[in-house]
Amino acid sequence: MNEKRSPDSLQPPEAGRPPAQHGPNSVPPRWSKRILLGFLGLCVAAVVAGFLADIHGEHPWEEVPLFHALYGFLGISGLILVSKALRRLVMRPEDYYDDE
Amino acid sequence: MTSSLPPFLVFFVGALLAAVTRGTVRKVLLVLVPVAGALNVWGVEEGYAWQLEFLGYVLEPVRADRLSLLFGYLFHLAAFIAVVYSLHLKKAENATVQHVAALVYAGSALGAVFAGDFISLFVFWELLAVSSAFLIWSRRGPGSARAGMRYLVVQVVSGVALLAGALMRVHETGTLSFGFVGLDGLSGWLIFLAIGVKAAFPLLHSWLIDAYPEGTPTGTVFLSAFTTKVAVYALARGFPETEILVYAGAAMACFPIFYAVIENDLRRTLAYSMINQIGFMVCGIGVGSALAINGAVAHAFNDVLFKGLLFMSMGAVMHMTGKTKASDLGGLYKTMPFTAVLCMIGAASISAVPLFNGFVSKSMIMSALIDGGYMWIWPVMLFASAGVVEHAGIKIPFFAFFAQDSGIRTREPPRNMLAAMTVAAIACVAIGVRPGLLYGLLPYAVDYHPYDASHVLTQIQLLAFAIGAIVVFQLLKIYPAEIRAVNLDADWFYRRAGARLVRRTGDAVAQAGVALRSAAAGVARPMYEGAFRAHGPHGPLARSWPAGSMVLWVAIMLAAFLLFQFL
Amino acid sequence: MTQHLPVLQVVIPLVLAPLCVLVRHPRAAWALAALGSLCAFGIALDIVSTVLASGPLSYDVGDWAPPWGIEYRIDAVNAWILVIVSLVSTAVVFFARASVEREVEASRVALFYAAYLLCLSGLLGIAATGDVFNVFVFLEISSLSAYALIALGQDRRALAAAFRYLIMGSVGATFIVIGIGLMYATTGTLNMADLADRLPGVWHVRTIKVAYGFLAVGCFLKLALFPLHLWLPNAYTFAPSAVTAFMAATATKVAVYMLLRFFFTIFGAAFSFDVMNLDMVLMPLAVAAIFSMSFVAILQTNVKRLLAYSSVAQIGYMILGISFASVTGLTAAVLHLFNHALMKGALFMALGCVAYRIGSVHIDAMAGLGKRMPATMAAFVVGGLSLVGVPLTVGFVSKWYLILAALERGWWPLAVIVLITSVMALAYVWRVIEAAYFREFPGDRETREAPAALLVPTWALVVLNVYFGIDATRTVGVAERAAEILMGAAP
Amino acid sequence: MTPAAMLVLALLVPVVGTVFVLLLRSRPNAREAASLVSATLLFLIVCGIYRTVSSGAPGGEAVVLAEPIPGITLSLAAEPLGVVFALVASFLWIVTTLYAIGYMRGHGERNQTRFYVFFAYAIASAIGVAFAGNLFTLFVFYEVLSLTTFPLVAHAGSEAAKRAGRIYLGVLFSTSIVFQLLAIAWTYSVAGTLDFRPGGILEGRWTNTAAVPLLLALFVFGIGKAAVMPFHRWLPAAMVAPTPVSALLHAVAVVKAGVFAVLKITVYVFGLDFVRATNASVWLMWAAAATILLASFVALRKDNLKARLAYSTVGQLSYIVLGAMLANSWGIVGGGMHIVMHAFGKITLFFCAGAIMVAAHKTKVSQLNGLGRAMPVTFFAFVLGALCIAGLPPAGGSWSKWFLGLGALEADQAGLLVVLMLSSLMSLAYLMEVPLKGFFGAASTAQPPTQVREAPVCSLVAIVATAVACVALFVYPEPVYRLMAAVVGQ
Repeated sequence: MNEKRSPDSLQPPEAGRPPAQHGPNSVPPRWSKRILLGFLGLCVAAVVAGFLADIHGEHPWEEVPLFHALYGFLGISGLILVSKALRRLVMRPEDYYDDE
Repeated sequence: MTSSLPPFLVFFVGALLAAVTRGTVRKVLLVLVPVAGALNVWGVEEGYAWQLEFLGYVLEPVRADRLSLLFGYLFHLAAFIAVVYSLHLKKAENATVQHVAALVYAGSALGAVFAGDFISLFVFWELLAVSSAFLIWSRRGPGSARAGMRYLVVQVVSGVALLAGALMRVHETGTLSFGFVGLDGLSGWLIFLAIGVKAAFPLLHSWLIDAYPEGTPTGTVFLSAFTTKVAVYALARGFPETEILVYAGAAMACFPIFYAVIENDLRRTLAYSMINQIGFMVCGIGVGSALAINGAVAHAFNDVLFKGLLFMSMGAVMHMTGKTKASDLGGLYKTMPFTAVLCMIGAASISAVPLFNGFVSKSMIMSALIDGGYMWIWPVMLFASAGVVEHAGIKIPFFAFFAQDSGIRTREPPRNMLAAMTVAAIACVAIGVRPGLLYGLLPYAVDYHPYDASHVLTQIQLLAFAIGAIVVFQLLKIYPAEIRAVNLDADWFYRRAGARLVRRTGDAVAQAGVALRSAAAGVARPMYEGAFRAHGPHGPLARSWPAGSMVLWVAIMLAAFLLFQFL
Repeated sequence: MTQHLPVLQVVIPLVLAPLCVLVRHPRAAWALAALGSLCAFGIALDIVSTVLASGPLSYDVGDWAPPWGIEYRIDAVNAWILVIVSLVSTAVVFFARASVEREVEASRVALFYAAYLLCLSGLLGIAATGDVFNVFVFLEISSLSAYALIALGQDRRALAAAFRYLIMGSVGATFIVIGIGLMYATTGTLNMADLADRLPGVWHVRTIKVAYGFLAVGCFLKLALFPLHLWLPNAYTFAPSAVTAFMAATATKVAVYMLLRFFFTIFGAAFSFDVMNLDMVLMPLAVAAIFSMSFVAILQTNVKRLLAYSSVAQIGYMILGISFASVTGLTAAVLHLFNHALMKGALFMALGCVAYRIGSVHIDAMAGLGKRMPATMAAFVVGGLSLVGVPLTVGFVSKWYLILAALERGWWPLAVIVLITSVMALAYVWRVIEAAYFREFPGDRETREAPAALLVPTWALVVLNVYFGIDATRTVGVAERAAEILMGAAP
Repeated sequence: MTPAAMLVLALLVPVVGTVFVLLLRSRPNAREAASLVSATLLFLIVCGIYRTVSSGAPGGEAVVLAEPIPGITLSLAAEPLGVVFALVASFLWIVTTLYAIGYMRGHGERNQTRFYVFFAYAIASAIGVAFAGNLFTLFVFYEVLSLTTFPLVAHAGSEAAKRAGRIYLGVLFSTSIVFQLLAIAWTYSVAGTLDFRPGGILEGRWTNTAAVPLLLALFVFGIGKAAVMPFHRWLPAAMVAPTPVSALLHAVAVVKAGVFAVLKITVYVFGLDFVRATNASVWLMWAAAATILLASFVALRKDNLKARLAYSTVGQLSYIVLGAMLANSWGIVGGGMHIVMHAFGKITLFFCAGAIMVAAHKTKVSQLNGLGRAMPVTFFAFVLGALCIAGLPPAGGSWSKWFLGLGALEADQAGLLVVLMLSSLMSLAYLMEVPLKGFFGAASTAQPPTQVREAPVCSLVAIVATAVACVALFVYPEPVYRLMAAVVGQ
C-alpha cells in the first residue's frame, strides 16, 4: 500500500529503468576497496589461525583441513546458483496476485 | 507465590486501559504494562499453578515451570521492546487498534505459554490469531486487508485443528492436561498439525511469508516475537524428541534461504529468514536431549531479540521512506547511520558471529545434533547457517543501507524506535558476551561452553568464506539481481487454487440451488397449469354446469355404482 | 308434555310457517321465525341431555305403535343433528333480521320467514323421524322451501341457481324415494328399526342392492359429494346471505345424517362395507372432493363462492371419516358435522356483514376491511382459522380425529392428504386475510362496522368455534357416543 | 408466588403489555416505556422461574390451561431447557426494545404501535413454546408464533414484503401442518400421550422400530423454524422485515423456538437412549451437516449484509439440530448452549447491520468501506459477534462448539468434527469481511464516511450490551452449562 501511495516523484531516477545489477556505488570506491582488503585480511587470518590452533572436530568431516572455510564458500556458491535457477521456476510479475 | 496475578491478565487489563486512554497517559501506561508484568512474573515460582473449575472440567490457566517461565521472561522483554518501538504511533496509523491489539496479542502469548490444559491453550491460541490479524489490517491497504484475512483463516485452521485434537484427546483419555503429547493417534497428529501451522512447518509456512511483510512497521515486530515462539514452546512441551521434527526442522532451515536470495522485499526476506531460524529450534526439539532442548529454547530467546532488531530496523526504514524493497533502497547509511549500525548488530547476531547471541545458542543445537547421532543432518544445518549469512547477514543491511545509492535522503527514525532497537542490540551483545545470563534460565542445567578456540575459529572460517563467496559473485556480477517480482510459494495453493475452489464451490452451490428450484418449478408448473386448466375460474370443475349435464353425471354415477356392485 | 317434545320440535316451526304468511308484517314474521327456532333449539337441548342420560327416545305419532305407525326415534346421533340444525337456525334467524331487510324486498320478507320455518321444520323432521318414508316427506318439505329461499336472492342468477338446485334436488329426492320403495317392496316395512331387523335376511336379494345404489346416489346428490356437487356453488353464491349461512351449516349436514342413518343403522355397517364396499366408493370421491375443491376454492375471487367450494371440500372430510368404517373415523365425521356447521355458519355470516356494508363479497372489494370493519373481519379470521384447522379452534379437533382415524387404519397417505389440504385451506383463507389486512382500502367509500344486530349472532358462532376448540370434551363425548351407536357397538 | 402462577404470569405479561401499548399509542415515549416495562417484568419473572428450577425444586407439575381434546391438554411446565430459551428470549426482548426505539424512529417507520404490539405477542408465543408442557402446547404456540410474526415480516406493506411474508407463512405453515402435525398425531397414536417426560414417551411402544427414523425426520423437517435445508427459504425471505424483527425473531425467538423444539422433542419425546438404540438420527446428522456447509457457502457469496446473516443463521441453526441428532449428553448440552451463544452473537450482528442501515443507509457488504472509522463501536461489536458465531475466543460460541465436538466424537462421527471446524472457518471468513471493510477498507469517494455518525444512542446501548454479553458468556458460561447439564441429568 505504501508503495502505491507514494507518488512517482519520490522514486529514485533509476527506478524507471529495467532492473539493473546493483553496484555498491553508494560507498565511495576508495572505502569499498579498503573494506574489501580488510575482509581479505580477515579471511587469511582465519585460515592461518585455523592451522595454528588445535581444531578438534566433533564431526568426521571436520577432519578435512579447512573444512569450514571450504564448506562455507562452496555452500554459498551453490546456494546462489540454485537460487538463480529457482527464479526461472517461481518468479512471476509483481501484480500476479492482484486480480484476486 | 499466591499473590501473583495470572501473567496474561496484566496485559489484558492494560489493553482495556489503552483502549480508553490517549496521549501521554497512554504512553506511560503502555511502557508500564510489560514492566509491571515482568515484576509480576518474576515473583512466580516454579511449580506454581492456578486451577479453577469450569464447565465441569478442572482447568489450569496458569502453570509455571522452568520452560514456561523462560518464555514468560522472554515475552515480557519482547513486549517491552516492541511497545517502546511503537510509542510514536499516531491516530492516522490506527494507533488505538494497534496498541490494544498488540497488548492483547502479547498477553495471549503469555497465556499460551503458561496454559496448563488444552482448553486454556486453545483459548489463547485463538486469541493470538485474532488479535494479531489486527496488526496486519492496521496497515490499511488492499493488500494487507486480504493478506490479513488469509492469515487469520490459516491461524484459525491451526486453532480448529488444536480444538479437534484436544477434543479427541479428552474424549479418548478424559484428561485435558497439556504435557507430552507425542504422535500416537489422530489426536496427537492433529495437535502436531496445529502447532505445525503456527511454527510454519514446510508447506504450512506460507502464511508467514504472505502476511508478515503486510503488517504495519510496528506490528510486524510484535508478530515476529510471539506466534512462532509460542509454537516452539508448544513443540518443546508436547513433542520433544520426536524424530520427524529433526527432518522438518532441517527442511525449514534450508528451503527458505533459497527464496531469501531472490526475494526483493526485505521484510519478506526476513520472514524467510525467520522460518530458517525456527528450523534450528524445531530441529533441536526433535533431537530432544537436554542440550538440544536448551539450545532450541535459547535460540528462540535469541531469535526474538535479533529478529526483532532486524524487523525493527527494516520497520524504521519503512517508516521513514515508505519502502522495503531492495530494488528501491540503498545508500541509507548516510542519513540513518545509527539504524544501520543497529541493523548490522542484528545481522551479526543472526549470523551467529562469535560474541553475538546467535552464536551461543545455535552452536548448542549443532553440538546436540552430533551427540544425538544425526550425522547427516549436521552438514545440512551447517549449510543452513552459512545461508543465513547470505540473506540476513549481508543482504539485509547491504541493500538497505549501502549498495547502489537510491538517492533517498531521510532522517533517523523517532527516538523511541532507536531506543527500542538499542535495547535489543544491547541484549544481543550482552548475551553474546555473557552467555551465562541466558543459560541460567534454561530448562535444564547447562554444562556447555561455546567459547573455545576451535569452535570460534571454525565458525569464523565458515562465515568469512561464505561472505567471500558472495563478494566473489558480486564482483563477477553473477549475483542474482534484485528484481521487482513475486515468487510463487506454497501460498499459491490457497491464494490461487484454494480461492478458486471456494469461489467455484460457492457459485456451484448457488447455481445448484437455482437449478433445483427451477427443476422443481419445471415439474410443478405443468402440474399446476394442468390443475389450473381444470380448476381455474373457467375450468370445468369450477364452471356452472347446465342442469342437463348435471343430471347426466348423476346417471353415470348411478350406473357406475350399480355396475361396481354387480361385477 | 315432555314426552311430546320430539314431535313438537318439528311441529312448532311447521305451524308457525303459515302464520308468517298470514301476519305478513316483516317484523312479526321474523318474531315468529325466531320463536320457532328458539323453541326448536330449546327442545333440542333438552332432548340431547335426555338421550345422553337415559338412552334413545321413542315417540309414536298419534299413538300408532310402530311398525305400522310413524315412529320418532331419537338417539345420540340424531339428537346431535337436531342440536346442530336448531342452533344454527337460531343464530341465523337473529342475523337474518337486519340482513334480510337489506337483501330481500320488504313484500317478500314474510314469505321468506315462512319458507325458512318450513325448511327448518323439514330438516328437523328428517333428523327426528324413525320412518324412512317420513324422511322423504320432510326432505321434500325442506328442499322445496330451500329452493324458494335461494330464489329470493338479489341477483337474477339466483333464480337460475335455484332452478338448477330444484332439478338436482328433485332427482336426488326421487332416487331416494325409489330406494325406499324398493326396500319396502322387499321387506314390507318403512320403520327404520324394523328395516334394520329384516334387511340382513335379504342381503342377497338384488333389489336391495339396487335400492342401496339409488339411496346412495340420492344421498350423494343431496350432500353434494363430488362430483355431484355442481348445484351447490351457485346456489350458495346467489342466495341471500342468511340463507347461505343457514343452508351451508345445515342442509348438507342433514344429508350426511341421512347417509349415516341409511347405511349404518338401516343397512348396517357390515352390509355397507363388507358386501357393498361402500368405503371403496366413498374414499376416492372424498379425496377427490377434498383436493379438487380446495384447489378450486384457492382460485376463486368471489369469497362466497370460495367458501361454497370449500364446503364441498369439507364435506369430503366427513365422507372420508365415514369411509374409515371405524369408531374413530365416524367420531371425526360426526364431530365435523357440528364443527363445520359452526365455522361455515360464522364465515358466511361474517360475509353477510360485509355484504350488508359494501354490497359485494368480491375479494378485491374486501381490501383494507380489517381496519374499517375490525369486528367483522376478526370474526372472519377466527372462522377461517377454524376452517384451516388451527389448534384451539373446532376445526383442529375434527381434523385431529380424522388423522388419528387414518393412522389407526394405517392409511397414513390419507392423513397426509388431510394435512396438505389444510394447507390449501390456509391458502384460500389467507388470500382474504391478506386482502383485508395488508391492502389499502380503496378509500372513496364511507364504510363503517356492521351493526350489532349482525355482529352479535356472528360472534356468537365465532365464540362457539373457539369454545368448543378449547374444550371439546362434550362434543367429542357426544360424537364418540354417536359413532359407537352407528357402528353398532352401543345401543 | 408459586411456580405455577409464575408460568401463567410469564405468558400473560407480554399480552397485558400490549393493552398498554395500544392505550398509549398516541404518546410514543409512554408507549415504548410500556414495552420496556413489560419486557423487564417478563425477564424478572423468568428469572424467578430460573431460580426455582435451578434450585432443583420439583417444578415439574404442569399447569393445565385447558383440555381441548380429552387427554390432550394445553399445559405449561418449567424445565431447564425451557428456562434456557425463555431466559434468552425475555432478556433479549428488553435489549431489542431498546434498540428498536432508536431504529424505528431513526428509520421513520410507520405503524410503530402495531409493531410493538405484535412484537409482544411474538414474545408471549415464544415463552409459550419455552414452557410448553406437552407436544400439543408446543405446536399451538409454535403456530401462534408464526402467525403473530407475519405482520412484523410484512411490516413494510410493499409488494415485496407481502411476497416475502407469503413465503414465510407458506413454508412455516406447510411444514408444520403437513409434517409436524402428522408426526404429533403419529406420536399420539403410538404413545397415547403427548406429554414431555424425561427419557421420552416412545420407548417400548413400538413393535417395529424401523419407522422411528421417519418419525424423527417428520419432526425435524416439520419444525420449519429450524430451517434445515431444503426448508430454509423462509428465513432469508423474512429479511425484508425491519432489522429489530430480524434481530430478535430471526436470530432468537422464532428460529430458536424451532431448534428448541427439536431439542426438546429429542430429549423428552424420543429420549436419547431410544434415538441411539434405533439409529434414528444418523442420516439427519448429515442432513444438518450438509445444511451447515451449504448455507455457509451461500453466505460467502451474498453481498447483502442481512441476507448473509440470514444464511449464516440457517447454518448455525443446524448446529443445534446437529447437537440434538447426536443424541448424547454432550450433543444436547452443546446444542442448548448454542441456543444462547448464537442468540447473543447473531443479535449483535443484526443490531450492527441495522445500525449501519440507519446511520449510513448501507445494506451491502461491498459498500461498507471505511465506515468503521465513523462507527467504531458498531463495527467493534460486530467483530465480537462474528467471533461468537465462529466459535472463537473471547466469545461464548467457543464453548457450545466444544461440546458439540465432544458430542460428535461420542457419536463416533469424527467426520462431523470436520464439518464443524470447516464451518467455523467459513463463518469467520464471511463475517470478518464486514469489520475488515469497515475499519480498514478505503472509503468511497461518493459519500465521505465523515458525515456518518453512530446509530441513535438507544440502539448503541443495545449493541454494546449484547456484544459485552458475548464476552461475558465466554468468561462465565456456567449457568447455561448447569441448566443444560440438568437437562441431560448430569
